[in-house]
Order: sequence, then C-alpha cells, then structure tokens
Amino acid sequence: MDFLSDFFMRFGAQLQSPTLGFLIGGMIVAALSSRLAIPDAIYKFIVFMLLLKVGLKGGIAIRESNLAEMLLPAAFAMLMGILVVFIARYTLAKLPKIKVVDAIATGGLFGAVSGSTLAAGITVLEGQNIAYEPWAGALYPFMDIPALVTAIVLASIYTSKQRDTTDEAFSKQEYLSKKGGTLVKYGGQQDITASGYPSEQGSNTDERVKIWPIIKESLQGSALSALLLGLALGLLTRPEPVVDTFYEPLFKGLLSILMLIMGMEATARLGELRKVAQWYALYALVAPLLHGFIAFGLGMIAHYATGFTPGGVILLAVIAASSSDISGPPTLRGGIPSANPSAYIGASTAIGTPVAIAIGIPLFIGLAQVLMSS
Amino acid sequence: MDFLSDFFMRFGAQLQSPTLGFLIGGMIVAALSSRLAIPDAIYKFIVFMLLLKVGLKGGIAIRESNLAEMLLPAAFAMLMGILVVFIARYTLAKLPKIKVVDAIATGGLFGAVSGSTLAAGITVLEGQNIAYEPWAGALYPFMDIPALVTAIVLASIYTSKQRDTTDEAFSKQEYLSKKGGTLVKYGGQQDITASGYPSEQGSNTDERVKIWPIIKESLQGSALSALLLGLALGLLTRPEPVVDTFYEPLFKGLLSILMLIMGMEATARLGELRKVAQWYALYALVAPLLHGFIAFGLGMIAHYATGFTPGGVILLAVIAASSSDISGPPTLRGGIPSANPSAYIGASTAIGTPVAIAIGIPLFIGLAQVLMSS
Amino acid sequence: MDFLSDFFMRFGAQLQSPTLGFLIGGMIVAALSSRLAIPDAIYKFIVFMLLLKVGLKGGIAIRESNLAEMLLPAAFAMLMGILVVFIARYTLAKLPKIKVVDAIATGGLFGAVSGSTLAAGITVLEGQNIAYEPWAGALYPFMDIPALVTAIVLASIYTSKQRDTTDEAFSKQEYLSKKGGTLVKYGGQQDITASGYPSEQGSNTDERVKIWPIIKESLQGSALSALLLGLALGLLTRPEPVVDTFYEPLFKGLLSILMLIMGMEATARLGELRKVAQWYALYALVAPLLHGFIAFGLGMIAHYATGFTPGGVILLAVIAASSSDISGPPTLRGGIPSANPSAYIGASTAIGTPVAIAIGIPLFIGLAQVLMSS
Amino acid sequence: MTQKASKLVIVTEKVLLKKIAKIIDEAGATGYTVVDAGGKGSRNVRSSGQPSVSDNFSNIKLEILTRNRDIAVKISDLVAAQFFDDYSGIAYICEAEVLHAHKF
Amino acid sequence: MTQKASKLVIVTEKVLLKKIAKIIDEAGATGYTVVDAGGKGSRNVRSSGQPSVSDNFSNIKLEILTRNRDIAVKISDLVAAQFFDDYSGIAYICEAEVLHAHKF
Amino acid sequence: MTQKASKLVIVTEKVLLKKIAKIIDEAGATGYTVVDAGGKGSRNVRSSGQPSVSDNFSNIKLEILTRNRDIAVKISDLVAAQFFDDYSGIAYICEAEVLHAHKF
Ligand SMILES: Nc1ncnc2c1ncn2[C@@H]1O[C@H](COP(=O)(O)O)[C@@H](O)[C@H]1O
Ligand SMILES: Nc1ncnc2c1ncn2[C@@H]1O[C@H](COP(=O)(O)O)[C@@H](O)[C@H]1O
Ligand SMILES: Nc1ncnc2c1ncn2[C@@H]1O[C@H](COP(=O)(O)O)[C@@H](O)[C@H]1O
Ligand code: NA
Ligand code: NA
Ligand code: NA
Repeated sequence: MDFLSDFFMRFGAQLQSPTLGFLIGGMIVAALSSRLAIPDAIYKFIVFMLLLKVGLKGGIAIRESNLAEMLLPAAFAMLMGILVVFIARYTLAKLPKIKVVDAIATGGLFGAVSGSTLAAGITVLEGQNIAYEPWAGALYPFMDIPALVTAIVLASIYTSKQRDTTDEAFSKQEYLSKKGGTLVKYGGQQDITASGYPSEQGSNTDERVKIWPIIKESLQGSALSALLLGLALGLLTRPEPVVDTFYEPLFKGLLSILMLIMGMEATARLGELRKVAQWYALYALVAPLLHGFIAFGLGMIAHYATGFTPGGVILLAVIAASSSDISGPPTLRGGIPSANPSAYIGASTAIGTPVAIAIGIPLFIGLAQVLMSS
Repeated sequence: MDFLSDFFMRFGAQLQSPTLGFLIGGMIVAALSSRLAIPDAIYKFIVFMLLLKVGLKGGIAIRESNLAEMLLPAAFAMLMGILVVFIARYTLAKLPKIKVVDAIATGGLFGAVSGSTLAAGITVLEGQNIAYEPWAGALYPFMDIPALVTAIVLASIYTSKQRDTTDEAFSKQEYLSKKGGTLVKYGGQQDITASGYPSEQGSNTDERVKIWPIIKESLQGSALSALLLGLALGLLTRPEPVVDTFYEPLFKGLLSILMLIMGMEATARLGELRKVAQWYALYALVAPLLHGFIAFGLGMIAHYATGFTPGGVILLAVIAASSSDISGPPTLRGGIPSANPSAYIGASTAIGTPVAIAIGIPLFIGLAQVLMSS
Repeated sequence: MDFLSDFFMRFGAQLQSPTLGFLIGGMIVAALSSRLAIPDAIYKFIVFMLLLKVGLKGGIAIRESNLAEMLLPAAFAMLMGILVVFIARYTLAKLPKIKVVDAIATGGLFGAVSGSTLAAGITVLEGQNIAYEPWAGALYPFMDIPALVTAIVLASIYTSKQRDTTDEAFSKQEYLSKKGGTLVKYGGQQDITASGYPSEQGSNTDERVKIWPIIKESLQGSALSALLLGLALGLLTRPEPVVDTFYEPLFKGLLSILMLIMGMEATARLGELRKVAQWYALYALVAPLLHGFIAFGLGMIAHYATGFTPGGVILLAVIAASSSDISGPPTLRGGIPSANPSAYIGASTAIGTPVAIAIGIPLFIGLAQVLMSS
Repeated sequence: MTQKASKLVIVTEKVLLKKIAKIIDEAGATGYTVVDAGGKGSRNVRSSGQPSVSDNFSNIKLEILTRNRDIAVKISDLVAAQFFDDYSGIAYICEAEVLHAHKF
Repeated sequence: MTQKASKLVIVTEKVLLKKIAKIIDEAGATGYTVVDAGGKGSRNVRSSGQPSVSDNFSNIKLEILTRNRDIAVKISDLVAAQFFDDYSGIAYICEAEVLHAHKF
Repeated sequence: MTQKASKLVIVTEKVLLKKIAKIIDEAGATGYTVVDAGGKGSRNVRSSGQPSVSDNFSNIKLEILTRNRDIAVKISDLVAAQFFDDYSGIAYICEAEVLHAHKF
C-alpha cells in the first residue's frame, strides 16, 4: 500500500512537467483543427539539434568512462530490439484481420527508438536531478538497428514463403486467364491497372535477405547519422565550449517545441489509424509499457551486476518503450514495401509515442525511485 | 511648454532603440532591392516563438493575478476592436473612389492586432523598465476577434443589400442579353470568361451571416492559436524552467529579426499600395495613432478606476494602433472575398505597422511618462 | 629548428578545435552517403545571422575607432582582391585544357570572400584569446567586390576579343552553310537545337563592360547585404543589448552547424570537380595558402606601419585565403555566363574552403604567434 | 491498354485548396495532384497576406485527370463560378492517356 | 524546327525518386524534371513517415520527355510493375513538341 | 465556350526567372505560372551556387499559355537564343484549351 501510494504520488507529480504539457497541448491544438503549423525545416532542424547534442554529450562521456560498463546495457538494448519484433510477430500478427507483414513492420517500429522520446526522457531526468550515465543515449543504435533488421528479415522470409505458395496456385489461374487476353481485367470500365504485371517481378529471383544493406540504410538515416556524428565529435574533438554554450542550453527549449509537434502529429495520424484494424490501437497502448517493463527488468539486472545507475535503467526502459517516428518509417517503407504504412505509422505516432512519453516516462521514474532509491 | 519639451525629449530617445533600427534597416535594405531574404520557415517560426512566449508569460501571470482586474481592460479592448471598424466604415468608406467593402476590410485589419507590434511594444517597455501587467498580452484576442467579426458582418450585410438592388436591375438586362446567346461576351476575341456564371451563385440563397464560424476561423489561425496555446500552457502547467531559459532570452533577438522582416515587407508592399486609391495611404498614416490615442484614453480610465498600470495602458494603445499582418489577412480574404487584398494588406503592412511601431510606441510611452509618472 | 617545432606544435593544437571537427565531420558524413540534411532555410538563416553579427560588431567598433587605421588594411584588401584574379589569369588560365573564362571565374571566386571562413577565423581567434580589430570583418567587401568586378571585366574583355576573331571566321562559314537551308543541323536525328541562333545575340552590340552594375549586383547579394546592414545598424543605432544577449552567444554554435554544412557540401561538390580538368584541384589546394601568405605579408606591413594587430593580420590572411561560397557564385553565373560553374564552384567549395579553414586558419595563427608574439 | 483522359489544370490562390478539393471529390474525380506555384496574371496580387519578401509562391496548381471530359469541365465551371469573381485563377484542359493507375 | 515527343508524367511517393531516376536513365531517356507535389488518390496515405502536420507534400511529380513513345511506355511499365503494387502512383502520357533542348 | 491555346513549358535555371519573365511580358503573353523544380539533363550541373546538400531543386519550370502558337514559339526562341548557350534548359509546347481565365 505504502509502495503504491508513494508511486502514485510521484507519478502524479510528473504529469505537471512542461514536456508533457507541450505534448498534450499539441494534441489539443490539432484536435481543435487549428492552422498552427511548425515549418518542416524547423522540425527537421530541431530533431537534428537534439540528437546531435545527445551524441555530443555521449561522446564526451565515453572519453572518460570505462567502456566495459556499457557492454551489458548495450547487449540488453540489442536483445530488446529483437525481442520486441518477435513479440509483435507472435501476438499482434495472430489477431484476426491483421496482415502478418503489417504486424511485423509495426513490431519493427516499436522496437526501434524515437529520438524525441529519448530527449524527453533525458530532460525529465535532468529536471528531477536524477543521475544517469551520459553515454546512455548511445544505447539508441544498439536497440534501433537490430529491431529494424529483424523486422525486415522476418517480413522477407514470410513473404517469400507466401510467394512460393501463391505461385503454384497462380500458375494454374494464369493458364486459364490467358485465354481472356488480358491478365487483369475487372468489369467493363477497368481496363487499365496500377502495376500491369502483378507478381511477375519476383518470379524467378532468388532473394536471400541481405542484412548489411539494411544496417547501412539505418545508419545513413538522418536521425542515427546525427547521433553518431555527435558521438564521434564528442569522442574525437574537444567540443565542450560549443556544447556548453549552445547545444546544452537550447536542448530543453527545442524539446518543448518538438513535443508540441509530436502532439499535433499524434492527432493528425489518428485518422489514419482509424482506417486499420482496431487491434493496432490496443497494441500501441499496451506495447510501450510492456516493452518498457521488460527493459526495466533487464536494466535492474545491470544495476545489480555492474552498477548501472537508476537513471540509466530508466532511459533503457524509455527507449524500449519508445517507437520510432522519424528514421524508422522510411526504412521500413523501403524494406517491407508491402506493409501498409497507415498501420504502423498510425500506431506509433498517434498512440505509441504519446503513451511512451506521457505514461512511460513518469511510470519508469516512479518505479525506479520506489525500487532503487535505497 | 515644459510638457511638450519633456515629451519630445523622451520621444527622441525612443528612436535609437534597436527595435526601431531593425525595422528601418529592413525598409532600406528592401528599397535598395537587396536580395537578402529571410526564409519563410524562419519567419513563421519567429512569429510562433514570440506569440507563444507572450502567451506563456500571460498564462503564468494570470495564475497569480486577480482576474477581475482584467475585466475592464478586456472590455475596452473589445470596444476598440469594434469601434475601429465603424470608424473606417464612416470615414474611409465615404471617401471618393473607395469601394465600401475594401474600406470595411481595411478597418477590420486595423482593428485586429499585430503580434509583431505587440512584441515590439513589450520589448521596448522592458528595455525601459516600465512595469506592465504580464497578462496584458492576453488582451490580444479581445480586440482581434471582435474587429474581424465586425468587419465581416458589416461587409456581408452591405453586399447582400447591394445584391438585392442589382438583382432587380440585372434581371431586366438578362432578359435582353439572352437573345444574344451568351451572357458575357465582350468583343470578338473575348469568348471565354473568368467565372462563367456571374452572380448566379448567390442568387437564391438566404445568407444570414453566421458569427461563430468567423470566431472559430480566427481562433484557429496560427497567430491566435500560438498565443492561446501559450496561455493555456502557462496557466495549467509549470513551464517556468523552459520559459526562463529559452523563450524569454530569445525573445528580444528574434524580435529584432522579425522587425527586419516587417521592414522589408513594408517596402515590398508599397508597390501594391500604390495601385489603390491614395486615401488608403492617408488612412494608414493617421488611423494607428488615432486608434492608439482613443485606446490610451480608455486605458487611462482603467488606470484611475482599477489601477491598470501605465505600462498596461501603453500596451492597450499599442495593440489598438497595430494592424494585423499575419492572422488577419487570410481570415478577411475568406470572409470578405470581394474586397481587394491590395488595399488592406498594402495599407496595413506598408504603412500601418511601421507607423504603429516607429511612431506609435515611442509616442504612447512618452505620453504615459508625462501623464502618469506622478 | 626551434621556430619550426614551435610552429608545428601550435599548428597541431589548432587541429582539435571544434570548428575544424565539425567541418571534417560533415565531409565524412556526406562521404558515407548519409541522408542527414540541414534544411536550406536553416542554412540561409545561419549565414544571415553570422554575417549580421560580424557587421553589428564591426559597426559598433567603428563608432569608437579611428577610421584612419582602417585605411591601409582596406587598401591591401582591395589589392588582394584584384591580384588574386590576375594570378589565376596568368597561371591557371595558361594550363592545358583550361578554358580562359573558366579560369578567370575561378580566380574571381577565390579572390572573393567566404562569410563562413571569416566567421570560423573569428571564432578560432576568440577561442584563443587573440585580439583583433573588431572592424576587421568590415574588410570583407573591400576584397570581395574588387575581385568579382575584376573577374567579370577581364572575362568580358577576353570574350569580346574572341568574338571578333570568331566572327570573321564565322561569316565565311555561314555563307557556305546557308545553301544547306538550316544553319545548325548535325546528323539526321538532331534537328532541334538548344539555342537556335548561335552567336546572333552578341553580333552587333557594342558591349563596353559597365562596372557599376557589377558592384551593385555584389552589394545586393544576400551575404554582403547582411554584413552591411549589420554595419549600418551597429554604427547608427545602439544594438548592444540585443547583440550581447542574442547574436553574440549564438555565434559559435551556429558556426559549428555551418561548418558541418560546408563539410557536407565539400564532399557533394567533389563529384562535380572530377568532371573538370584536374588542374582545378591543384589550384584550389595551393591558391588559398598562397593568397593567404601574400595577404599575411601585406598585413605585416600594416602591423609595423600603423599597428594593425596580429589578430587583424591573421583575419586579413584568412579572408584572402577564403573563396566565396554563397554570394560569389550567382554573381559570377550572371556576370560570366559562359564560364562552367562546375569548375569554379567545385574548386572553391570542395577544396578551397576546406583548405582555407582546416589548413589556412591554424597556419596563419601559428605564423602570427611565431612572428609577432614578441 | 491505355485510357484516354482529360487533364484539367487549375492555377489559383492557395487559400482555396480545401474548398476546391471538396468540389473535385464531389464531382466524382478519382484524385488530384497539387503543387505550390507562383505566377503572374491579370491581377498580380497573390493575396493571402503571406510575406512576399520571404515567399513568392502562394498560388497552387491543381491537376485533375478524369476519364470523362464532362466531369473536368464541370469541376472547372463550378470552381470558376464560385471563386473566380473574387480570386485569381485560370483553368485549362489538356488531353492525356493514363497508362497506370490504382483507380481510374 | 520542332520535334514531336511524348511526355510521360509519373506521380508517386518521394521515397522512390532515386530508384525511378535509375529506371529512366537506363531506359535511354535524355533527362527528367521533378517537382514536389501533394495529392489525393485511391490510397490517401502519403507514406514516408514525414510529419503531415508540418509537410503535406510528400509526393513527387516526374516528367520525362521522350522522342519515342515506346520508351515512355516502357518506363511507365517498369515503374508500375516494380512499385505500384506497394506504393501510391499514377502514370500518364501527353503529347508535346520540343522546341529547344541541349540534347534530345 | 473554350479557347484553343498553346502551352509553352520552359525548364531552366532559377537565376534566369526575372529575365525570362521580362521576355514573356514583352512578347505579349497574358501571364505565366512557375514552380520550383529539380531535374537531370545533358548538363547535370544545376549552377547557382546553392548548397546541393540542402537544396536540390534549383531549376524552375515555367508554363505560359498563349492564344497564339506564334507567341509561344517566339518566347521560346528568344529565351533559347539568349540563354541556352550558357545555361541548362529545355523548351516544349503542348496543346491546351482554356476554360476560364480573367484575361486571355
Ligand atoms: N497566360 C497564362 N499562362 C500561364 N499561367 C497563367 C496565365 N495567366 C494567368 N496564369 C496563372 O494564373 C494565376 C492567376 O491569374 P489571374 O487571375 O489572371 O491573376 C496567375 O498567378 C498565373 O499563375
Ligand atoms: N485522377 C487523378 N488526377 C490527378 N492526380 C491523381 C489522380 N489519381 C491519383 N493521382 C495522384 O497520384 C497519387 C497516387 O495515387 P494513388 O496511388 O491512387 O493513391 C495521388 O496522391 C495523386 O497525387
Ligand atoms: N528529356 C527530358 N525530359 C524532361 N525534362 C528534361 C529532359 N531533358 C532535360 N530536362 C530538364 O531540363 C533541364 C536542363 O536540361 P539540360 O540543359 O539538358 O541540362 C534539366 O535539369 C531537366 O529538368
Ligand atoms: Na523501442
Ligand atoms: Na488594432
Ligand atoms: Na579570397
């Protein structure tokens, strides 16, 4: 009882943070169909600034830290990235009316990491003076890439299996339809088609999924590039003056604007989410917290094993709870083209991210304070 | 004599402020047809930042203030918004070669409020350490919306009356021209037309002006949305940390850039203004000061009645003097489509705003110091 | 020996500066074909902010300084601008496979000044607490404009001479080809042409190169406009509050982002440079340092003659070493349309700017410390 | 296997986008494409209050492919009747052949 | 002295730009022009994960002039076969006459 | 009640916009529409010194509707003669029918 009341009090306090306020403000503004819009250039620049700063701080920190400490958390991050996709594969994908590729792609996006959620987590921690390993932000790619790779590989295996099955069935049908002249002809009016030659493309190619191109594609995305660039600059040069006078002081403020955008975006994507099966909404509501809890547990193991700080444990849980909103979607659009982007982007942006930020962050902080404050 | 010399000395001192310098600098740069351009994304972002900050500060202030104090100034703001439109209706609209709808729209724009002028006023006040009610910025919508609504309603009433008169005349003409086959045919070449079916649209619709859609349209505009969002966030969350470290310190600098843009814009719009009757230029020169003086008088009533600060009186005069440059024009374009945007945008942006900032602000400050410094 | 070891130590220390780190980081990021991109609006805004600030500081400084001091350095800056073009005309243009107009345009670009390199020089000086005349930034136009004017004039003279020669040859050929019906017809397929009427345009026009339009064109460019606007505002208004709280603190940080962009740009332009004769690469490698050394020498004369500070000497060398990347190219594209932009933009952006920043700045600082530190 | 189509092009003020999109939908067209545009016409006012210093492109160009010329003309007529008295705009039609489409 | 040409227009998702540019090159077209576009079609998903609040225009419109109608049709067929199962897109052809070009 | 028209399309470098606009005006066309464009042609240099990292679209596409084919050809010829020696560019003509215009 004491545990619970303590927890709820702390949880409640979090709800007043400006970070959350801007997120919810954005959701409401968009819901009232305001014409307020933050220009795309500003949005991209803010994301760049935030991730560069996380990278710079991480790089500076790594210079002075014992890298061995990072090993266990990094391994757990990788594990989480892969695990999340398999969870989606064996839960979401099994639900009625859910296309398997859509479910896998959704798992990939929820396994991947959101820079804005990570930045929000860091800001809230700093607002509460909770210490964390400054290199914790560098766990991002360790979870992000494995999640995207796993999703794309799983989807490719699944679709190539499917195709084999269909091909057999199809070759018969083709035989029949050939007499009719045109392969695809529905009704009198419909005499042109979108793709013209369905399924011909993949017919006789042996497509083994290549993993390296997927990793490269991820690393080349704008979000990871900014983070890794920051890491490298922090590690190899002496950027402290510019970090302390520019990137650091602007961080919190830029984040508040990003939260506003994410909130507006969440509302805007809700419509898209409505067009797909409602199971996506349920998944998007539950998955962030579930993933966060698992990662929190893994983090606690690292806490007791190698002294991973409570702040670090919280951040690990936060990035696990987060779902990618910037870098993930285009990678998945290219990697699993047959998946419906409305399903995964809707689920992630409209529900996953708000849940991770608004519920996840305060939840994991409250939990850490109760469980590790000794 | 002493009064005047004192006043002119203070007025002169204002002219050296950087705010004004950037405004005039922008005007000159554009007049020399420099290719210097501030990207549109930056412009929109600056306006957003400034209005959000005004809102945040206002919201934080309202938390701790006696809302009853706001009542009288808010009522005066509403009064001013409505009054300004009627002034235009019974002065500008009566001048020769002036279309009534154009005059009403111009009145609406001058009654509405300019975020940049408001921000300039606040910055100058702070530069001079003149205290003002922090919620004074929240008077914005109380003047802005009534002005736009009044203008659109007046214009609708006017045009529907006009149409009734024309319709009678027209039905005869139509009868005659029908023999000719085509309704609209000028000369041999001119066999296509812009609208095709003139006046048919409004023929048998009973158009009572609906006020709520106009208010909604105003509130949903980007400027008011940003201000109200800031107000709500300031009121309901605890944004002080991010306001103090981000929005507040950037305010003055961002304003200087906005002043530059407004100056460039003023020069650019001068050409448009030249195409309409010169009365618009005269109106745009006189109206801001006249409106400011009336509002100043009302503000003084509030000063003596409820202790409205001199700074507050100045800001009330400044927003009355200001004419909308961001949110107003699209609302009017939609609400009074038949009004010529060259008339009202030219008058407001090319002359109204520079006059309000460059003459109005120092004038009202000087006045306040002389009249209320006791 | 002592001299050299001392020099190399100081030179080495410069290589760790964040300015350089971001430049190289950008080059690498682009080389790894990352999709990281800084929006164009941000890029333009940063350049504007940096040059405005250099201008503002310069203007404020000029208010309090003895303008006579500026005379000699300004004269040397002009001399350098002109000299650089003639150097290109009598070295680069004489190399095999090099078109003369291309070489002249390249000389113009290398004689002109880069705002980003200047800003980098100032930042590094300030990081090292090396004093410099705050008006040194105002030397920019004194070198930039003469270089562009000289290049355009030289190219015009050259092309009009060429045309006279060709015209004679051509008139005969024309006579012959007229029988064939079409003037320009290569092969059976090629019956349409790009320009249709080759050389007809310039036939009977007496084109004396007008210098004033070129100067005006330069002054109206966005970079020079921002600098001169800042100068004027610094000189005539009292912008100190906004400079100290906004432009100054953001300078270093914005520069770091600009360096990143310049680095990415350098890599991106390398491909273009590869398409032109390799001599451009060699020129771009050697010229910045050569120009810098000459200017350094001239600066030392001013140092001993009128007490020009070592920091001022370094900045003079840096702007001489710099090659224009923002304002120069469009001016040259318009002024010498027949020159191939791939040649000059590639040489300047891909190699010239990185060399000036990464080698030039530390080199001249080291040199100054060794030669003038007494 | 191609399909003759009419391509209606409307260049007009950006503020009208939503309203015209509704007309297009209601007329039964299967879609439209829109790009930001600038331009000059009889009124060289570009309205909308956007700062022209920072952004000159406040026209839009809409392209609507229809199987049936009548639908295109109908959309054009409706748009012109409703807006071209008060707003800048031009509407013209070209011929096209649709090769591939998801729904046309 | 003009040259009859076919103008192929493809409106599709921005993510495909590089891949389609490659197809165009390989098919032997001499060039293409591309503009940012928005639009509405059968799927009104605009993909790519870009925040629609801040940017609605994530389609592109490609225009390819070819001397030879067959090349245009071939490009269209290849693009449609490869992408239109999974991505939004429409392709149509118009007639044009090239007046001036550097290489056509 | 439509009006046959020629639509001239010019794709060229952005720096030329003002100069070409002047030629269009002087040739007596009633207006033009311009959009930002990118592209690839024989010279794939896009000039103008804009950072290609941050902005790839430095072509413009101009469309000019003229009642009279000759005016279109004349504009095209003038633009080509004056600029296409030194600048990237292509010009072509299509047929169109103007349905509604303020002045055409
Ligand atoms: N002759 C024309 N050719 C191409 N575009 C035109 C033409 N006339 C007008 N336009 C476009 O239509 C818009 C509105 O024209 P207007 O209503 O005449 O001002 C202009 O801003 C141009 O973008
Ligand atoms: N009938 C149409 N007319 C013009 N553009 C269309 C049409 N149908 C589709 N489009 C464009 O093609 C894109 C993809 O269409 P779709 O694949 O049907 O979603 C849309 O976003 C539109 O930009
Ligand atoms: N075959 C083509 N189809 C469409 N656009 C083209 C074609 N050729 C050239 N262009 C456009 O014209 C511009 C200039 O072409 P060029 O002068 O050949 O470099 C290119 O950047 C393209 O945008
Ligand atoms: Na995750
Ligand atoms: Na007002
Ligand atoms: Na130089």
